[in-house]
Amino acid sequence: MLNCPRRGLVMAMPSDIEAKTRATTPVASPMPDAETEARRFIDPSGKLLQPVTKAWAPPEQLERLYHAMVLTRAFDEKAIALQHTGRLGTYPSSLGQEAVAVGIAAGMAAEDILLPAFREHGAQLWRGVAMLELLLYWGGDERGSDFKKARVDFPVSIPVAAHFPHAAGVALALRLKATRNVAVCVGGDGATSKGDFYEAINIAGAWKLPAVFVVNNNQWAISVPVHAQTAARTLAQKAVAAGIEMDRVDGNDVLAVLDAVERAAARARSGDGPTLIEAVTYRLGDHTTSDNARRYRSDEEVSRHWIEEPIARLRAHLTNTGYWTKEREEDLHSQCSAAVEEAVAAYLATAAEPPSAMFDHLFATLPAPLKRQCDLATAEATSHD
Amino acid sequence: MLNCPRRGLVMAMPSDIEAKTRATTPVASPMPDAETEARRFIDPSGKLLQPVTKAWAPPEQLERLYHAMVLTRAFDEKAIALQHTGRLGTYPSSLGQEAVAVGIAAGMAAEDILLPAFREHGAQLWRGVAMLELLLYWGGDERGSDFKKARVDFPVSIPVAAHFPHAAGVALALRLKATRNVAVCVGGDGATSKGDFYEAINIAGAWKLPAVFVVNNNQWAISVPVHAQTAARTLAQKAVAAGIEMDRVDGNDVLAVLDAVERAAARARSGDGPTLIEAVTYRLGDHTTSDNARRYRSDEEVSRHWIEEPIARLRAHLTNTGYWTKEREEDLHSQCSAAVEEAVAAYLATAAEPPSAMFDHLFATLPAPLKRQCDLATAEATSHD
Amino acid sequence: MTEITMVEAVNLALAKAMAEDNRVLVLGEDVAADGGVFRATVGLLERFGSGRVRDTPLAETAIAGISVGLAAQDFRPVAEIQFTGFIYPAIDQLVNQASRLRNRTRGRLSCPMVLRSPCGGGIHAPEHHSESPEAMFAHIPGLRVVIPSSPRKAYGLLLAAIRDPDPVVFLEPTRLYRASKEEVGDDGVALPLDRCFIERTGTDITLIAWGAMMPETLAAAAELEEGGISAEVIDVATLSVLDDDTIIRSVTKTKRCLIVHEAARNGGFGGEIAARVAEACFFSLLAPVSRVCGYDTVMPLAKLESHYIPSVARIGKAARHLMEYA
Amino acid sequence: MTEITMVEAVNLALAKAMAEDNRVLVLGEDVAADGGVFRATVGLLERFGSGRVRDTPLAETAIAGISVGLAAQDFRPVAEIQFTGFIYPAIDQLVNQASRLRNRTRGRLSCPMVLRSPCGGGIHAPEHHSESPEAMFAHIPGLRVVIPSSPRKAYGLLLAAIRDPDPVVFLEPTRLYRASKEEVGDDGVALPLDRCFIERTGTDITLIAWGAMMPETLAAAAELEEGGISAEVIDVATLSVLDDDTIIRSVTKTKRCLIVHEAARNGGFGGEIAARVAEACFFSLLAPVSRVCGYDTVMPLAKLESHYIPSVARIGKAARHLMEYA
Ligand SMILES: Cc1ncc(C[n+]2csc(CCOP(=O)(O)OP(=O)(O)O)c2C)c(N)n1
Ligand SMILES: Cc1ncc(C[n+]2csc(CCOP(=O)(O)OP(=O)(O)O)c2C)c(N)n1
Ligand SMILES: [Mg+2]
Ligand SMILES: [Mg+2]
Repeated sequence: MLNCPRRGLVMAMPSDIEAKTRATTPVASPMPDAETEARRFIDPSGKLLQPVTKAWAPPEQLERLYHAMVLTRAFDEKAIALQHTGRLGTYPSSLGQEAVAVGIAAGMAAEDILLPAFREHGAQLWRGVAMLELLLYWGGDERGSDFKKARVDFPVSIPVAAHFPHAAGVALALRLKATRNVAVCVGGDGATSKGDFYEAINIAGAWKLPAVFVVNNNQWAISVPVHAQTAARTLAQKAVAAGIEMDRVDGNDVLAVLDAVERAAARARSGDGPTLIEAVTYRLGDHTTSDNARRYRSDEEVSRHWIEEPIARLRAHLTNTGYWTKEREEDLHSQCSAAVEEAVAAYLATAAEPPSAMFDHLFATLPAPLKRQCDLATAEATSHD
Repeated sequence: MLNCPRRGLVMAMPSDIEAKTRATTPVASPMPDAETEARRFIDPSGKLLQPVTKAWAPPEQLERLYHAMVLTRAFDEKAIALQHTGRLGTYPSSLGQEAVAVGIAAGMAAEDILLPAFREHGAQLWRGVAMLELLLYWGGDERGSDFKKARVDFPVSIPVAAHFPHAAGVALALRLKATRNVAVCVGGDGATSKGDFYEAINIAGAWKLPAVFVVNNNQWAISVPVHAQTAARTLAQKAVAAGIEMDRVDGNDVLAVLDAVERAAARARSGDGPTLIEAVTYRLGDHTTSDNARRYRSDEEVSRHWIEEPIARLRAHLTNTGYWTKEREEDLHSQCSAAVEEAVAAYLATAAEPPSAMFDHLFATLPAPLKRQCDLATAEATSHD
Repeated sequence: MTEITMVEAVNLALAKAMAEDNRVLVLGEDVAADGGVFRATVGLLERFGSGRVRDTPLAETAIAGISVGLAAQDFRPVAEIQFTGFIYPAIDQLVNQASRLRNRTRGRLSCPMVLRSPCGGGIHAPEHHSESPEAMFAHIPGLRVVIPSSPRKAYGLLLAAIRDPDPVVFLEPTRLYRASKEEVGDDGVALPLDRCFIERTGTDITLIAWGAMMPETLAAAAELEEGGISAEVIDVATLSVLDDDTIIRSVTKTKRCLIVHEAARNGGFGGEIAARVAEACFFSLLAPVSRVCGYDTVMPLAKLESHYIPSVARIGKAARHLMEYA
Repeated sequence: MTEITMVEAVNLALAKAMAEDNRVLVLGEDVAADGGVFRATVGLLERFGSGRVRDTPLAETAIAGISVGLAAQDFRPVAEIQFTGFIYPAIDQLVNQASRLRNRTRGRLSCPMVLRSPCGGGIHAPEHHSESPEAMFAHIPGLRVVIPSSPRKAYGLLLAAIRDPDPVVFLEPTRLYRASKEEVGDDGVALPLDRCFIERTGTDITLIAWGAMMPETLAAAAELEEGGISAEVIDVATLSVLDDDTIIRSVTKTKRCLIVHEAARNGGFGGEIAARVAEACFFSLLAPVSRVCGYDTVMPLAKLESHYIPSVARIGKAARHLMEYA
């Protein structure tokens, strides 16, 4: 068929062309396998694979990261215990994902703004949110979102991905104020299926906003595994739709996460626009205290992922370098549990707000008709208590 | 700095690593320039660049496509005139985009299902929607969406991108019914910024649904140019986020559009999942009859794009091959305007429905309380008319 | 017949509907392998297969939109929105698409879909998990809004909703999911969607409520009876299209009317009912039509939610106040 | 002072607000280069630059969400949703985010944003371009809902909305955009958001309306006067938070009340007002509180819309009917 030159200007035969077209039609996941691999600094055995940046190389710095992850895990454990004994509401543990949360916060400047989902306790703690505040929030008290530090960080976003547009708005604000600060927004793998996620990264790209979007790919959205969320081979490649930078890192490696956030933030600060970072990790615990993950995944799968978990890994590294000792480890644990216990005591000693608090912050100034309802609520509470 | 082997296991220096990382960090638009070029069969001068598939190669077949485009343009012109004289509502002309609409419909099987936006008059006409129906709809009469043919095609979607999830649902239905039919959904470049667009293509990908999504990239969404919609270099690459196939064609070349749709539909039929097709064209007219495009774009830009327009191009090709003559051209035009005039006459002779029609199709069976309102509406109309 | 909870009744109705009509599909987040975060869909995947029971990606707009597409193709999708706090991204599909498809195509296409969603507060759930937005849906012409208040109602009304040829939003109060058990015969008998249910007859006052406020309202009626006040209690059940005949007949008889709902008072559906009753019963009423509702503020987190949700005491007090008239 | 149309008054207020406070930003589809599809934002780009006047990509959820982010950072975004028919994807941001940000952070963050949107029918617009969903917004605690009915109201209320420290949905009836002109002094004086306006005093009946129904309602009042009936006419203007004091005072005086709105009757905001009036004026009312509204069906396309929208005749007839009582 190759010798069929009569058809006008046709230089190649249909079958050829078809083959060519197939070859030049870009395929779904344009990234070669090498590139879909997540970047890492420390492997699961604690082996360092790449040099750490100057700022983070000193063991004291690594210890800070380690401390933050251990504290996060201690807090998580206690929160679950409180929930089981009826003293806290439904709680989403971050077990196994401490490196994502801590890495994000450690990669940010203090003046940057964090817009977390609901599983970034470690990031919030690093940013200065008090454990007491976290307990109040998850215990059902709005005062838990009135952070005494991190005053302009966003509260957690329970509605999945709804805060991604906020991050674009915050980033635009930071730009308009001529600061060099960035907005850092975190969502789960499930969040990457939601329209507001895409709308936000697309606008951030169109406007080259100083925003960093991080996906905590813990491979599950409650019972739905990430491969059922999307046919995309990676979540990082969602960035292609928005024409923004992407990065994909080992989310069990706190150094990899913080490095990615630092790089992305630096790009954003210098006007080079937003980045979507995928941090690949695993949700070792149930989705929340209301969930029973055994209904939909095997113990074997979970065990397999324990090998990769971020705390043991950094401990191994610190131990390998000779810096870390059993003694220090024990000290750290008692320090963390003391801090947690102190917060828990303060939490349990905190009385609920009066019913009138339902109205205190509805508007800057409560309109008269609502003032009447507020008085009614107070009266009802007194008459029936 | 390369000779600094002390740092544990580090094999390369920071600067190296940084360079490497930069190199392996996938960039925003992964497609080489060659691939961002749109595929075409016929160039603006009418020159054939690739052989046409057997089914479409006969000149009679090309004439069908040509006829459909000419008819669409004739219809458009008349509709605008009717609007200008107060006999039609706001109307979105498809001037310059006839190849997208006709190509889509011609690339579909009759049993496939079309879910159009609001600028695919040419596709609807090809599918059997009557010009009278189009006029009724754009004239403000719901009967215009009660197609006598194309009974299961969707009506136009005025809300941008809201019909993309419908296409996923229709495609799932076609799959569940064990048919080999596909859902073909069309949106504009503006539609690619909206969350429901992404949610739909992502789910269609995750479920490998028999759906074909076509973006009519006419480069403007009212006054917003496509480069302000997104930082993505192409709209085709939005597919990467969903992990689905993509294609990018010259939307002024009806053969390219139909070829892309045929290929995508074939993949979908054989279970290989959805495709996102970007058809690159240009909106030669105002956004609608309510718009004045001179407020936001230059005449020069518009003139420049007239060179590329689809009808002249196919005519040039047909003329070049000797098939088409001035006589045939004139015949075709009188044939088209006669058809349009006939439809217009029928439209103008159609009386509005009675007020009770507001209730006739609200529910399968009108609930009693609403029956009372319906009677009231009828009574009001009689008493005040 | 064994006694079952309301969430079990939902499950029973889903299974029945799927067994009797293979066009019925179940979709939503975590409805398949997990069986739903409240276990409403447990066992359906095993019984009906992954073609008909489908976990969706996390995308509420699409869940509603896909259902429209399926329904237009003659399937009977029953989609779940995991909590009503996450239903708002689906409103566009409900207003502009689902509720209008039949009308805008003059009957050529239709939209027999059900959107189920657990609603309301009182279970100490996290933020955004305690919403009562039924009034928003009731204002959408072409959409039915149904809220069951017991296992039997859940079973019969859900069957009716699924069989209905038009779109239905079906809100299931989480507080009632496991609050009590009732015998429910799996007989496939639907309850009507065109009428309110008189749960208790009385002569002095009509108490009107729905969903999760039914237990409190019935408890208040029992208390009132002890005080010598005979309250008729109506479970609205189908808010839209509203059967105001039953309501108006009752108030015409009792001459007093109190409406109870958990949603914020301002713009709540109680206002609509009050307006209709006050107009239709103008000459019968001995006392103003009154409402006990959530306050016009954001539903508080767990620590204060009991102060927000109308209590038996508040209902009783309001009813007794109305008895002081004439 | 020259006479200007309502859409010109909107433009004037936007310019004034931007000139007096550089935190005020304007964003939306086609608001910059094009000056808005109704020309409401014309000239702002030239005057205030592309930093403060911004065309957004076509994404309503994000338009609302970005505004929340900007507002939390102390900007004063005034976002446009091109038609109210496309506002539904923004409802999630309004309910779950904008209206709650201050409350859920106990005042730490707040959300001083305005979402403007052209609403209502009567201009023979295409499908989905004639929506009146104000009742949905009025039911959201923490959100103010404002609808102007004249150039002067548009100017003063929009200024107030922009200066307000909390979120406001500002619905502009397209039918009024160019319906009439009025002298509007560009004096920067805002109108209050906490009260209804008495447009005409009367003694026999109170007619209550807002937005695009004001001209019809005032025309009906004029007609009634010819028939010897003195109607007081109230322009609600701010639906939420509702100034029911003004309404109740009026009805206590006139003893009759008719509410007029274009939105569907069932679950419309007229029900809320009727419920409040019927309760508060129980002993004054000589006739039932009545409503003239859109029907409980989908807003029809252009050919039938005049049958849907309440007419002067329907309003007059209903008012005269109420006069027959007592
Ligand atoms: C919009 C929305 N829909 C549904 C839910 C209920 N829900 C809470 S968390 C969750 C899964 C989230 O998965 P992912 O984004 O991966 O985050 P992860 O829980 O794994 O951290 C769901 C469905 C929600 N919170 N918000
Ligand atoms: C959700 C939504 N937002 C806004 C509008 C108003 N509007 C109508 S068409 C249009 C631009 C659409 O641009 P595009 O998708 O490129 O399609 P085109 O008009 O170019 O065919 C806009 C903003 C709408 N119809 N739907
Ligand atoms: Mg996850
Ligand atoms: Mg376009």
